[in-house]
Amino acid sequence: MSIEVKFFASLRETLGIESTSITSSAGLTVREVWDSTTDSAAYPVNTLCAINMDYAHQDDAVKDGDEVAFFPPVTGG
Amino acid sequence: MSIEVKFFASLRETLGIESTSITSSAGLTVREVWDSTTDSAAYPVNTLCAINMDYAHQDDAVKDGDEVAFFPPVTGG
Amino acid sequence: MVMKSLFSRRSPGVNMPAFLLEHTLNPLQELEQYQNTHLTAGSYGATASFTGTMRDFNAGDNVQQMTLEHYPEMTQKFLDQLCNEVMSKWSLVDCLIIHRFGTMKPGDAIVLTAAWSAHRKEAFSACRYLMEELKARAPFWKKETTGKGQRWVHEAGD
Amino acid sequence: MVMKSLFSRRSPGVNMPAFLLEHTLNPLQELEQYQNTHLTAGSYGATASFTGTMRDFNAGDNVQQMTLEHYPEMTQKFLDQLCNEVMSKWSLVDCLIIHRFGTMKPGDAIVLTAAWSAHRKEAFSACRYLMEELKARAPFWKKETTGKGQRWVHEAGD
Repeated sequence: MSIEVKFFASLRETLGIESTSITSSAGLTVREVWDSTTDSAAYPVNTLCAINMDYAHQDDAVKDGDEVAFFPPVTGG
Repeated sequence: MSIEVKFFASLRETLGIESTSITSSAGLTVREVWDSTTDSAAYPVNTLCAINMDYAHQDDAVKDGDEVAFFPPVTGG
Repeated sequence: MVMKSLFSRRSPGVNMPAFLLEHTLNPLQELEQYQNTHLTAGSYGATASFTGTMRDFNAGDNVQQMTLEHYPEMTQKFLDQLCNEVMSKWSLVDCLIIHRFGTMKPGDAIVLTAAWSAHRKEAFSACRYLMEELKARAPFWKKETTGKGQRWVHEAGD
Repeated sequence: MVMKSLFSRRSPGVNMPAFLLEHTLNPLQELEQYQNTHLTAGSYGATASFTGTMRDFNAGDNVQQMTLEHYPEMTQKFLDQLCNEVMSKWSLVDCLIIHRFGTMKPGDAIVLTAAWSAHRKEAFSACRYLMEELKARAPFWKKETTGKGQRWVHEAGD
């Protein structure tokens, strides 16, 4: 399966990745997507994640074609 | 002493008095001002009163030169 | 401009920002005008405002017109004290009340309240408190004209 | 007019009244414009609105500039869902969110929220809820430029 992965704000800068994609023959969780795309970098406390533009949890399963995103706590408004 | 007395809204219409003044040689309470100016008309429940543009109570004492006002519950905003 | 004359009545530090207005109230224009002339950009982070507008329907009847009676000196004094109260109760940069009186039609703005502060909590709380106090205690009385004639409104609305 | 193009993007009944905006936000003008084009005078009695403005001071430092990053598709989806949520949670005539992104200066408006209803309670509550949810959950990230350089803001402000 093929997964689109995006990083935002300080995570994007720290990791030096804005977006990437991965393919995998096995099922993956969100956290496994992180590990695959960041070379298993430490997962900062408070990191938020989304699947297809909805908030998700680290251990949620990802499907083929999903877009997964990682970002720090939000600071809008 | 001389007291200026005003009535507002439905009270003004019911009593047919907009403003009047009374003189008295004795000390008066707000309620006694009402009685003097309305020929002792019934004092409607919920009637509000003010002395010199501040909310007051029926049994508050009135001084020479005060302005006393009576009005129904407020409905602004 | 109506608003320039309205706000020029305020001497800074003397009068409170509470205005009684007989002619048409354009709440957002007056809010912007007040903000441009009395507030410093960058000095506040939060602006909460509320506009009360005359509806064309009340208590089951179409309302064609409304007259808002007030007690001019007491009403002004009440609004001034209310501004003083919110300015001391919350940490605000400024606040504003503009209230109509006289005759108005459905769709006309009746009242504007606003509060400016560094953070949103104070602005929201103060703006709402202004309205709650106005509704509960400000000396105004509404008389509506419906198809059935004129009637005094007996209870402060929600 | 900027605002006409902004609001014309909304197809009634299809899109929710939530707008992301890269250029300057004139909150009160946009609020008035939206109200004039989407609301019917006399149909609502209460309008509550809130504007969040960039301050020139944060966390002990003068702030010269701020860049607001967002996740365009998710941010729009979040705002749309938030409008849906408040419209179903309270009895409202309408609501509005306009949120900036990109680079802004002190004094610039960042966000506008508004709610229209028959009575003030619903308008105040919904307007405040929109802001609380935006602050807590909307995908935006602030990066400030101060005299000391650039820094990410790590916590949602008050």
